[in-house]
Amino acid sequence: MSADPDRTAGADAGATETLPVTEGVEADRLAELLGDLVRRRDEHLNADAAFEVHPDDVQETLFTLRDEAGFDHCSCVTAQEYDDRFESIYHLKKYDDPTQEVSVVVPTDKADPRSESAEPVYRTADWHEREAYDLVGIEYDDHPDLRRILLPETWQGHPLSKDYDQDRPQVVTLQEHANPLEEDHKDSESDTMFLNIGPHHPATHGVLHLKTTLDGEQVADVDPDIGYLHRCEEQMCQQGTYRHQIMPYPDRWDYISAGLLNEWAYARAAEDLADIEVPDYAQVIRTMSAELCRIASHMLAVGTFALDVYGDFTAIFMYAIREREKAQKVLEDLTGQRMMFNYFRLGGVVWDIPEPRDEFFERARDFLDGLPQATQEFHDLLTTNEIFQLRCVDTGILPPETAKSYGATGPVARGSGIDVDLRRDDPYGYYDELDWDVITQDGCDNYARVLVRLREVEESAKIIEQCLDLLEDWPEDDREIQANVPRTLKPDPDTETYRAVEAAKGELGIYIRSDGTDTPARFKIRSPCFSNLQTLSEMAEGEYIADLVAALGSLDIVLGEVDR
Amino acid sequence: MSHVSHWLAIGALAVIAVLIPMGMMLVSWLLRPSVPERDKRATYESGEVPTGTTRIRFNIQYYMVALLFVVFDVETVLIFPWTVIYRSALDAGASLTQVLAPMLAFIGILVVALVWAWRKGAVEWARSPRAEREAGDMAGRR
Amino acid sequence: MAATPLQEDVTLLPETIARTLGLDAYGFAGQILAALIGAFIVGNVMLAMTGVAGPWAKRKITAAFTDRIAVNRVGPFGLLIIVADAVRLLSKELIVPENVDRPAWDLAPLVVAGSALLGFAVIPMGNGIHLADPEVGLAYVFATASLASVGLVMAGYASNNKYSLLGGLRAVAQNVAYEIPLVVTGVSVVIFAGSLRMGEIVAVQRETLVVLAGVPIPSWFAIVNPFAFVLFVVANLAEVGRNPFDTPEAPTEIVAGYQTEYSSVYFVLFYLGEFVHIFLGGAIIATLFLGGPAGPVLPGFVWFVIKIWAVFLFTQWARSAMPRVRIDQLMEIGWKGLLVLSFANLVLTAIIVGVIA
Amino acid sequence: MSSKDTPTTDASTTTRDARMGEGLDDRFNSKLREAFGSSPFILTKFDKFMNWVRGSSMFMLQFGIACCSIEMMHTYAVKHDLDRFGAGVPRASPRQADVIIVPGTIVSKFAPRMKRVYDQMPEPKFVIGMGSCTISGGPFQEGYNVVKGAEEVIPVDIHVPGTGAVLRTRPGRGRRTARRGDRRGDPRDAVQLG
Repeated sequence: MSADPDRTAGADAGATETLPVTEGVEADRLAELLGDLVRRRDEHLNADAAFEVHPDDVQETLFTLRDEAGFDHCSCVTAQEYDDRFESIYHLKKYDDPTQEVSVVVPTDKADPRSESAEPVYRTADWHEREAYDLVGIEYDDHPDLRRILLPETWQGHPLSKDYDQDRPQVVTLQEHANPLEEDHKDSESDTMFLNIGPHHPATHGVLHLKTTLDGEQVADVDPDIGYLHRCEEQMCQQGTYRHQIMPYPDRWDYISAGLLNEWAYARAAEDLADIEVPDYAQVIRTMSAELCRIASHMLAVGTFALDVYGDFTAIFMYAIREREKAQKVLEDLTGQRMMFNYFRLGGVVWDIPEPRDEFFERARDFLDGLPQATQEFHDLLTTNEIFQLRCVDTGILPPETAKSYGATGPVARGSGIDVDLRRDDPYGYYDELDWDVITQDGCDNYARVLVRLREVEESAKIIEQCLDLLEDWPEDDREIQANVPRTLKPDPDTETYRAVEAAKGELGIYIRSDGTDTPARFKIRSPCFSNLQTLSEMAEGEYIADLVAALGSLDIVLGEVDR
Repeated sequence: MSHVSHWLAIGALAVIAVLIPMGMMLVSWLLRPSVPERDKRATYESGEVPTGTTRIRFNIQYYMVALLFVVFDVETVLIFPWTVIYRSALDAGASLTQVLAPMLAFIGILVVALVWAWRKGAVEWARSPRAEREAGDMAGRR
Repeated sequence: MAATPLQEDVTLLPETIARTLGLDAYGFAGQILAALIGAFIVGNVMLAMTGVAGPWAKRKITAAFTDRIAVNRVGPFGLLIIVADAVRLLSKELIVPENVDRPAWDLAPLVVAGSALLGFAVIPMGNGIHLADPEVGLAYVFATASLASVGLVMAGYASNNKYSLLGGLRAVAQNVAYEIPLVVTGVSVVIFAGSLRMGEIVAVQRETLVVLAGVPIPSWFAIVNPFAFVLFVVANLAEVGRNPFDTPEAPTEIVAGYQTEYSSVYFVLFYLGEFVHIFLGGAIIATLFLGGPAGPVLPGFVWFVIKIWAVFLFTQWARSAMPRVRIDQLMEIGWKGLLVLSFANLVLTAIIVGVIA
Repeated sequence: MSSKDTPTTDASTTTRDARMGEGLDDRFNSKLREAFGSSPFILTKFDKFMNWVRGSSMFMLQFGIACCSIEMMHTYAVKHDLDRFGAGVPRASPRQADVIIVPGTIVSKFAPRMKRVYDQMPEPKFVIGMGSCTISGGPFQEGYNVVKGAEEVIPVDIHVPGTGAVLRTRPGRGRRTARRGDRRGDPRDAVQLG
């Protein structure tokens, strides 16, 4: 597809003039800006402000916040049910400065949960609101396509609502699964062909279903259908206790070895909620191990992308897996597991670096020493390959404005030239003490995204190197791996927090609301892949089928995280 | 060896080329189980039930290529006899222009045809107007 | 170099058979029998080669390129995998999917497997293994080699599967686009040889081109006209549908292309046909450009096998190292690149030969 | 061979019974085998040979679901190299596959699709359930959307326990599945033996 500049121009392109920011006063300014729209102000942990608005004022409020206050990133929509009301929370951020957050809380009537859709403001709200409808049961007026997203069309009830009876059998017969498009005249009397790509298809990286309409070799329309791996992660986390029972689940969101990055997302949110201070030594270990995970994850991303473009289990795929094996070996030494690490604990990590420490450091350094050569090999085989460039440069274009509107983060956003990285912009762990760079590429195409991942591997290696130095020189009597955390955590009732970390795929955020018990009342996962995957139709429509596959590969989605 | 025997041998190979696959089919017929199940015969489409048939009016691009091929293939066949006698004609004393010029003219016409097809965009994979429109719509919505 | 016919001293395989077995006495019936025996030998040689290549060599070669070992548990070097794979595939259930277009669906694998074998009739393999040598040898080879695309489009259409349909159409579009450059480059060789007879093309290449440091360099057309050689190898890659031109099968796009719905013996036939096709491509390259069975020390047939395996190795190398091009890029490379270059090559060859001669 | 004389095992489930039915198992039968039926000696040798064939060479279905599929990819790749056992050719189309590895949690939306793909595979076909999610739903068992084990949908021959199951043992086991599974013509035994 040609990178037509007109295509990218849009209303939100002008959303650059930001209010002058001053700490603390910001919330008041916003309140002033919104004026009568605000019914009540709320204090959410971390969010500078939480404004309660009327269900019919959602679009107006969000437009104001987006265009006049510069909140161009709708990172998440959380829906939940209270005893007396339903509530949708729009978590807004700025791409320029993710530390500035504002939550727009939209309470709706219990009997008829209905509010205005935010889709015209933020494209990403499309799927988020569908999910809210699907799981909680809030309906959104004005929504272009409000139907179930994660559960089958035939599902009865909304599983995260309070009156849902889980034991009622859901009889979904094969007949009812019969193709709902049967009546659709997509193929009669036209040149187009309706083709299902997935859920069992080698290119979909799991169980994604792409409803594709082809015109010859070109994709006329693509509609990603997700939910084939919806494992009720949020329900699982809402049933688990803060202290121990939740931590194993994050490993399975983004299962491509990014386990520790996910664990950190939960750890960060929960530590915030319970006011736990993590010792520096543990932070360094966390930083190091998380970056190892990032390398492993990016290696697989590059490998499978090569698989999509090359078409077979070729050398580049195998070499990528080889590097992954090495990273996994180091992680296995550290955590005792190859994939499902379960290594972080609230307030630190579960154990120290294994004895003999020298051996571990040596192994880690061996891996790092081999890495430049390996990445060079990838550049030789992949990025400098002319056919590869032919295939990837200027295909799967994702203009920055579109990416922002869809809430794209991580390498996908950075490949579109959006300079955003929570490790730097909203520092956590030990990142702000270390010397590394955020990689961005302006290509906006498949090639740029692959390049970002490859470069990020090098940056991660730099971080690990520095962490290893720190750990080696750390005084022996100061190696505190866990803060003192009470055995049972019971945060105060009605405290809420939304916290995000930079996972391998982008902004992985956790919203937790506590109700005073030892399990969360609402546990919402903001998955980067969920938002990133939404951009697929922007990237692929009008392109060739091969580019659709390549674009999907370059998004590097993992269905465990998309569907949760 | 006579002409006949050449083609006899080729015919013999044709027989063998059919017999070998047939033999394999026979072996397979002997060896394979048969468990007829209704759903086993369903057309595979990534685990979904296919919508619509495959017998549809299909994008014209494939036929364009085929048409072009027919034109060029017939022309290439005409080049064959020329290449065969080219050297012997030269050896027999024909001048270079005499043997080369007609074929150059012929290939020249072919090249002109190719250039024409090229300019017309026939050798490019046509972008489907419908797909373009959809892409445009997406962009327009922004 | 003079284009004198060097053909006469070569005896063809059926003749040899007829003489050794004394079949001459039976007249025409004897001839037929001799031809059949010869054809049987040639057919089985090719079958044996694909048998080794398909289940075993392919894996071993790919493994070598990807840092693995591949089959090593079944028999020495895992060689028994050939038996295991063959019997296991044949003993799978044959599924005839709904709504297939029956005669075409059954015929397609036969056409694909059979057509590739047919081409070997005119290939001189050395040591007298040469079935027939008609005047139109080269044209015949190209004709049979392109028969396979009929089979592919049949398979694609008859399967009533959308992936198959796309695969079949892609296969035929691709084969058709690369057929012309292939043929035009092929005939540029004929300008040197002055004959379409395969035996003669090989014979011409036997002459010494130059003597370098006491080593005679034969006038293989790969050495005489390396440009044509490269063009031909590339076009051949596309003809046999191997990376970077494997769009008809592209597993990550259209699952398995035209063979998506085929199981059991039909799948074996496709698989076999594909490999025979690669070998046929290799045989054509060897005959046209690498002097056929010519080579020092070793017997001719061994050299011939080495050469076609070298081509096979090359296709596998390309497969493990090269990305696949997109269908529109494929067309552009074919029509705008290779076709133009092959015409240029033809004209240049003609001029150079004309000037030198 | 017929499973009549085999002691029935408690590993059988309704799914499997529904699928297998009573009496002679057609999955390993063939015309040739029936012809050998009158001469037990040849029949035994033939069965042994076919078991060896099925155990030594397998085409896996390219079938990734969840976490375990990552480990499955590792099993194909450089370190474990499943191809050593003759099983390293993943096929994308079920028509050409022998073994389906179910590597992850089955949820309500995916179960019918998985069944469909399984159905489309030609006989004899084998199923390896990988990880605890396919055995019982694993850590997600209590989820409203999770199918409590692949066994509810398709008959599983081998279960590999663990979550994010470590597959170092699997190649050998998978190979034994086919052998043990069809030695008695009844994959039920495979569950116990494998």
